[in-house]
Amino acid sequence: MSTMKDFKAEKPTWCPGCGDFGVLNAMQRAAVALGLEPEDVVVVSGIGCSGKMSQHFGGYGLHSLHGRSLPTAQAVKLANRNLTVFAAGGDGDGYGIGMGHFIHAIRRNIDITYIVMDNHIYGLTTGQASPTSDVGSQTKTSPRGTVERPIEPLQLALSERCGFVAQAFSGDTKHMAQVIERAVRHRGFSLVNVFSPCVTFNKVNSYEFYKEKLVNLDADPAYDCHDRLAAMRRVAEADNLVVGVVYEDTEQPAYDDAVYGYPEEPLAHLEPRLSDAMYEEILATFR
Amino acid sequence: MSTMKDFKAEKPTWCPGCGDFGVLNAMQRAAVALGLEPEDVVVVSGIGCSGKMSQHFGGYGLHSLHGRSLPTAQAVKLANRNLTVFAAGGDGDGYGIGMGHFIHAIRRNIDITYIVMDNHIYGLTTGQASPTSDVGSQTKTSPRGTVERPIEPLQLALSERCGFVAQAFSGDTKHMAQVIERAVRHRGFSLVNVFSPCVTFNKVNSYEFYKEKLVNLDADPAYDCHDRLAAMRRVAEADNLVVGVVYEDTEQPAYDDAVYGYPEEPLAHLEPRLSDAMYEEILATFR
Amino acid sequence: MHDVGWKVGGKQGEGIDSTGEIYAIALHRMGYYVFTYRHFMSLIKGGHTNYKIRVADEVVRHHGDLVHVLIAFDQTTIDENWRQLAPGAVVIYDGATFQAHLPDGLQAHLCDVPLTGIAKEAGGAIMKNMVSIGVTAAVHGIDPTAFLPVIQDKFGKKGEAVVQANLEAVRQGYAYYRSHYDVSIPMPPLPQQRSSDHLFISGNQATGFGALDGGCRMLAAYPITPATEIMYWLIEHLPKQGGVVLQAEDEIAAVNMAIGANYAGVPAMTSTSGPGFSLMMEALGLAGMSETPLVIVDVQRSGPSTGLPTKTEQSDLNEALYGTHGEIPRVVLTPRTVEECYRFTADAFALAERYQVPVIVLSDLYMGMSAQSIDRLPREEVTRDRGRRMSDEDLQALAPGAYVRYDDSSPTGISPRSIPGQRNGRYVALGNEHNGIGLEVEEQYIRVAQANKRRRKLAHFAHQSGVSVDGVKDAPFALIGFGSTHGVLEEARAALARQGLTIKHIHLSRVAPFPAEDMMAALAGVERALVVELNQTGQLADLIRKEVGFHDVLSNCLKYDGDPIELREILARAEQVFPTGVLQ
Amino acid sequence: MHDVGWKVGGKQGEGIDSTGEIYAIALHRMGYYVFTYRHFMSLIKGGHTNYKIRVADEVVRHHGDLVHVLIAFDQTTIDENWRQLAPGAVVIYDGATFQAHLPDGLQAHLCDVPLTGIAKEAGGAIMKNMVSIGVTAAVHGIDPTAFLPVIQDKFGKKGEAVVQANLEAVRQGYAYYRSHYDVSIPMPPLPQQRSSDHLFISGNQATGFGALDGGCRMLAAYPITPATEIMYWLIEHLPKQGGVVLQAEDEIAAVNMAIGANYAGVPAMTSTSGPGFSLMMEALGLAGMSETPLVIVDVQRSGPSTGLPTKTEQSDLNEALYGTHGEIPRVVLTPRTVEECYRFTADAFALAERYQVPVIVLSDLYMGMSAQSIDRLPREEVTRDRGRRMSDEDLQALAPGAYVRYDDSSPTGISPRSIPGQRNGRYVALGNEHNGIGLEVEEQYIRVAQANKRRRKLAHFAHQSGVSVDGVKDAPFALIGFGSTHGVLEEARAALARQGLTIKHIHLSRVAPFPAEDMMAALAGVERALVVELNQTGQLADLIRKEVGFHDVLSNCLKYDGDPIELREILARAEQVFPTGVLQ
Ligand SMILES: Cc1ncc(C[n+]2csc(CCOP(=O)(O)OP(=O)(O)O)c2C)c(N)n1
Ligand SMILES: Cc1ncc(C[n+]2csc(CCOP(=O)(O)OP(=O)(O)O)c2C)c(N)n1
Ligand code: SF4
Ligand code: SF4
Ligand SMILES: [Mg+2]
Ligand SMILES: [Mg+2]
Repeated sequence: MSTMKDFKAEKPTWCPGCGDFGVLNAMQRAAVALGLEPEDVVVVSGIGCSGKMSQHFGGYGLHSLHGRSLPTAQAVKLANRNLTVFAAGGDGDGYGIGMGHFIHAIRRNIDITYIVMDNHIYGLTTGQASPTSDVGSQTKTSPRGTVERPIEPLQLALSERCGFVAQAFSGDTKHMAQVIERAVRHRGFSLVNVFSPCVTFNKVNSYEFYKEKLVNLDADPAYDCHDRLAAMRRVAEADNLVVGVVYEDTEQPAYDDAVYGYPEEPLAHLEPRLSDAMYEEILATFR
Repeated sequence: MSTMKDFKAEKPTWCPGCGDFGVLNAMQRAAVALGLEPEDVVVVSGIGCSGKMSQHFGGYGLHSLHGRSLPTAQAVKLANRNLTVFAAGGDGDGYGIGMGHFIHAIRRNIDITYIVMDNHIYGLTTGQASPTSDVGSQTKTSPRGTVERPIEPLQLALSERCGFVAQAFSGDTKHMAQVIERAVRHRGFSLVNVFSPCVTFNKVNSYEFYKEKLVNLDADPAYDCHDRLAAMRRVAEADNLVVGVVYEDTEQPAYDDAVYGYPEEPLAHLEPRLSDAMYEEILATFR
Repeated sequence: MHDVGWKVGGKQGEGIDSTGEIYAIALHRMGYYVFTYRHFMSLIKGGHTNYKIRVADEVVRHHGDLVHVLIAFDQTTIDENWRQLAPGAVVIYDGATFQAHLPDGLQAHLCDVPLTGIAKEAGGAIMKNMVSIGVTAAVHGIDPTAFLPVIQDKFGKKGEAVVQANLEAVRQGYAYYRSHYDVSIPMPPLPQQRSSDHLFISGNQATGFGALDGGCRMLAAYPITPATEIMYWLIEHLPKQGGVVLQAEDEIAAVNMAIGANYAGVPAMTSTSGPGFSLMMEALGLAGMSETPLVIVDVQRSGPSTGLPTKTEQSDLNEALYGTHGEIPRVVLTPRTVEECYRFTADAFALAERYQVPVIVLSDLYMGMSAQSIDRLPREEVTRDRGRRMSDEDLQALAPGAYVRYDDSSPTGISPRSIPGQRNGRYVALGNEHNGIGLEVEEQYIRVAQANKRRRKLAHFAHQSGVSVDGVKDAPFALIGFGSTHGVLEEARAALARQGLTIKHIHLSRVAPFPAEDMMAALAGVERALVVELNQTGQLADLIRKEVGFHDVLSNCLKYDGDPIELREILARAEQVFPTGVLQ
Repeated sequence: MHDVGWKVGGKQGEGIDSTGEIYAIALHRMGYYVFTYRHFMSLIKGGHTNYKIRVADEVVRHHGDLVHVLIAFDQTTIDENWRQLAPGAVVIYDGATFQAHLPDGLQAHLCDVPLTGIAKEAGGAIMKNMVSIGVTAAVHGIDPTAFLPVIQDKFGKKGEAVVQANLEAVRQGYAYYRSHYDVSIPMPPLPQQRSSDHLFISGNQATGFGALDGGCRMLAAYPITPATEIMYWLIEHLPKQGGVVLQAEDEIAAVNMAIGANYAGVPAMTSTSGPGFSLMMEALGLAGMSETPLVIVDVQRSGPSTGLPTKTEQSDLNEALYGTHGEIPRVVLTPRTVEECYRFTADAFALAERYQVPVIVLSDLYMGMSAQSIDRLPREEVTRDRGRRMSDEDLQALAPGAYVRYDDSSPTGISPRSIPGQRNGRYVALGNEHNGIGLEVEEQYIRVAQANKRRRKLAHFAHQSGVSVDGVKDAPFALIGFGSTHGVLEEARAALARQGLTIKHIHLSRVAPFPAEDMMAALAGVERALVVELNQTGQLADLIRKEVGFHDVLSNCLKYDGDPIELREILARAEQVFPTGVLQ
């Protein structure tokens, strides 16, 4: 059985107090709770402070390009279905430059877990407006306040019938770990949007801000996380300030279960050799 | 006053019966109804059969890249607010490769009208699966049926609080013209998704298919197109098979109304010269 | 060699392609060598399209300049193609559809045949194509029953009645021509020896087949002409091998998917054409930096930008060589033939894994879409290598955490990979500069060590590709090309040699790593060389200048109108460049 | 020239930059010429960072190899920087924080100053930076009150108390050093003549300013180090001119936005660095094909891939020259100085509009982020041109619909543009091959005519950029470089000349269209040339080989560890390459 220690790598380089520490911790806890071996976990990250997750989590890592964690992660999973695959990145990475891949990853429904460290800011590039910045946010690229409406990650995911939609908060890593655990257990694409404060460049969306405002749906016995339209309404009414599993639908087949010819055994374990017989069979089609 | 003739260009090269003829016709009708001059209209298109719209509509045209009509069109509008700017393209163009720009164009809310000729197929490349293809669609790239869930353009737009969301059908160009007219009048980003049958490569989503199934919300006096959450529910319940104005919100400021320093006069009309006084003023900041 | 050119032309959507294909396959099965070329437009219906077949008694690598029989479904077909008519050519048209006219003084036989009328009688107007094949058979004196097997293949699943009706259409076309016209154009003699394989295959098919045989088990791609056929081929064949084809949302996703799969231990590639290739430039750098194997097939089309999507060109050479910011090691293969499309694509996977670099296979529309007869595929020549890998035992033998993925002390620069899932093999693959285990670092000495490691990998690159020299080894004159022009350049060399020129043909089947020594040797003693390439700026000539010089020796022969180059175009340019005294 | 090097180093987040900046601005305002260089890491807190200032009595174009005063906030600063210490240098550290040690035998003075202690007394620990400036002032004998104006500027809005406290911190630092140490390092003499302007400006600021002055009214960009500063600068200044800065969702959107705005008649650009530049390759082709003006500024950083995001390099040259599939005309400017950052960026808009082509300005992190003192900006040299346009009258004079946007009969290849909104000026701008009015066509002769038209446009390109030659015109030895290395290469040339070598310095401020004739002339008679560039493969040397040959003459001097090149590195390599007999 693996322990927290097994999922630790070098000391993280984030600023002291950064919300991403909490995310790392929750991922590690979830991995332990799931009984995973470090070598069976791949974290594919984009570029950003959050993108360093692939270096800080003690599994295999693929630190891809800005905005490209999702296509890369989907392929890793398809290549080896035995692996537990996380895609991880920031709000800019995932909902800015990576938006197209986000929607398409939901549609495709490959069994990976996507963790977005949503700090409403571009951290690594030292504080520009992000697609989740609230209207009026003052940042280095919006000294007079942003005018674009923020991205609504949960609503978008729900619209596309994402089979697992959840939100968590770096101020409560225990709860986040539970959410991530459920996300990993879900077969198909799962989204966990995390409010992960950037203590250096975003003084508004702080720990205090969230502590005051967040409502935990998991703690609400009246909340039914299987009603998609109700979920959309609830998220809208709460102005997106909820945590917990917002929606889960276990009926939709994951891509790997649905796609023709996909083998039981991990692709990565098959010797990619064409038999002579098969070669001849194909050759015959050219005669 | 311009007439239909003024908005005609060379003879379109679409296949006889292609739904895009209807879209062209409706756009031309709307332009006439709006009293536009051809030279004040710019159609920015992507690549696809639908992308030829910029060549077939008799205004200024910008036939951009596959998936890039939206960023290009937004800049055209910002460059000259006197112009009426259409972005136009296909489902692959707009919701496949162009998906990221789509969501961000909604957020940014620049005053353009986006017309998607949604034929559930890649037409110009002769019949591959498109992001709006229904699950199980058999195409050249999905001989055994697609497994991805289709894109939900209206739901996505509603999720992002798009200020004008509508759908139309090439089988009813008169209605489509009305919808487009309203879309153009709306200040801010407007989406008109059009069911525009590809008679050559999609035998399923045909004129007949839609004629049978579509419900016209504009004709439903009980339908309130100002209630966003209700709109989401209605679209979901009708399995997206509605036409008409699904949602309109006139309260949100368009980008050009909100962004700091943006001049009344079209940018394109200002002589881009820096006065000596201003030059000196700036120079002083470097001393 | 004996050869004959045949062409059918009409409007897009009229079944031109299938007519040509049926005829080509029939001839191929008779034992001929055929080379086909499809001319089509970037719109779905209407617009001129044609299908050219060159038939010969030995392998041909070019569609040929001349047309001996032209089936014209409209006047446009004549207008667009009369320049290629051989003296005495037969032009078939249907006088009930349009009144054909040829330019004054052109020596050709215009034969009016009621193609549609005959077709209707045989069972339906759409069979006019089959009628025209029958007419062709009559012109050439081919027994119409020779078409039965192909017709069976093509229409068999529609039922015996359809098969018979089509065969009847062929027969009637044959009979009509026989009874009304007596011009006949003899076919080449049937080839003496015929290879046991004798395959009819296009570059795109061969590329797909090569990928499959080379170990590719994932293709992630986005549709684009003229590369989509590779996708189709693999969609049909990969799942049977447990492999998967992913239609990505765009080319950026596609290439990153290919990287992800390779990282996870599955040979994977992406196939595309120019516009998609340009979108892959950032990811190309990631593969290079993270030392992840990657195969990209670029089936070039006419650029720039959207360009001429259904036309051919060799103008992505520069981007293949120099695309992406910063510097990475890369391999760029430029197959000369469909056989090399097969072998190089197969090899690409071995090379990508052996050197842990991106490998680009540069094909083009002309080679990709031209189906042709060949003798056999060189399966035994395929390089098979999964590269240096840590076995589970290797890893277990190390102290926990002691595995150094990017070990820069490796003399070859190549350090063995581990694959996710392997115990004690953890590391991070990344696009940032990094230390041995894949952590971001900025120390100058590590950066330099890692950059040198990456560069070192190709210092001793070895692969059966590079420079080929045909003709007189120490000739003072040379033709030079790369990729798909090999066939036509061989014909040009032969023609020039026949005219008395002492000439050789230098051809590149690989441009990176550049085979500089071999090129130097090939160019030694050459007084004048004509670099033939299908682009506007002479990218290959520039590459040679950069690598080995010879500025004063090289002249350009450029073609960039979208069509494949013709033999006579090369010869006309050769006449300007090589000493005219020699040529008469 | 007299100069002195100063450096402050510590952890990221400790205020190193602002310390350096305050000191630099103070010296600049005193009348000195300063050149600054920021060393920082791609993480937000922790990690070593430092700020180097070279102070001189005349314009300097390089941060200099040597450090005479080092303020070390930690031992890492000493470890990372001792190699640069000049003999007799003063190293200031705070013994209360760490016990500093220097390598054995190093000739330098370690001075323990209770920086934090003094700061606390003056009002707060964060003022240790100001204390260290005071100490520096003492080492150099600068009156501490000289810092008042800068302190006022920096802290004025926080109130007079804060200003006074900071000034006090400076004074106390000064006093402490004076009373405890007596090593002093003289400042260079104050420059005699001082320009009336005497500006302190970085390449990125100059680029922003140039854009504004050159007519740019829209910037669409996506944040990326080290280009984001251009965005910041224009966010501050564009709105005042009615212009707008769009933060795009990605670089693909950004560049397409710039194309859209230019099409609609507004000079627009995008600014980025390597990874973003790679994403723009497809759109680059669209601008080229549709003949839409476009300006792209690429502030190069260390690649490939994500590379070293906060380090410098000149390795995007190849992509700037050859990126995008197919072939387009393009202009690539490589400013040598901040003045040229300003002028070339301004000119880029004129050139883009005049030739209707994309113009790429290749800057780099070193030039972009190094603020420095210069005499003035060459405003009067800026090219101002809106290009050939159809006036409303021109268009009215034509028959309806008779305007031919892409008139291929134009002898210069340049055909006047219309702008949306103009009556009778309709056309379609597009990436497909097209006819005169912008409709897709595939006719070969139109394709060729249009391709030739596009190519012709740069045949008579004229711009004040290209090849500069300094030193002995007919020298047998040469240093060659491009872009930001001009300053250090001038110093190298001077040093080599002092050593007795007859040498010149050839420098490229434009690489496309390549100034081949001038380069030929500059290289004529050169026996050996050292091509100095900040990349691994020698991209500039390759370009020269390709364009003009001289394979045997050119040697490489390459640096690719992320740091700017030092004078001594060039000299060491020069010693290997140039006849050693001459050098002693
Ligand atoms: C193609 C590309 N464009 C831009 C960048 C520069 N860049 C690095 S991280 C980043 C944004 C980071 O913001 P976010 O994704 O929210 O992550 P955070 O740092 O806030 O965790 C940007 C723009 C890049 N590396 N690559
Ligand atoms: C970057 C890039 N990738 C691929 C293509 C090839 N391509 C042209 S149109 C098209 C899809 C067309 O589908 P859609 O957008 O639905 O338009 P339709 O033809 O159906 O109207 C594709 C994939 C391209 N031109 N550019
Ligand atoms: S800058 Fe913000 S997001 Fe980045 S490490 Fe620091 S606190 Fe975290
Ligand atoms: S292929 Fe389909 S979408 Fe394209 S023109 Fe024909 S009918 Fe229309
Ligand atoms: Mg963020
Ligand atoms: Mg479509």
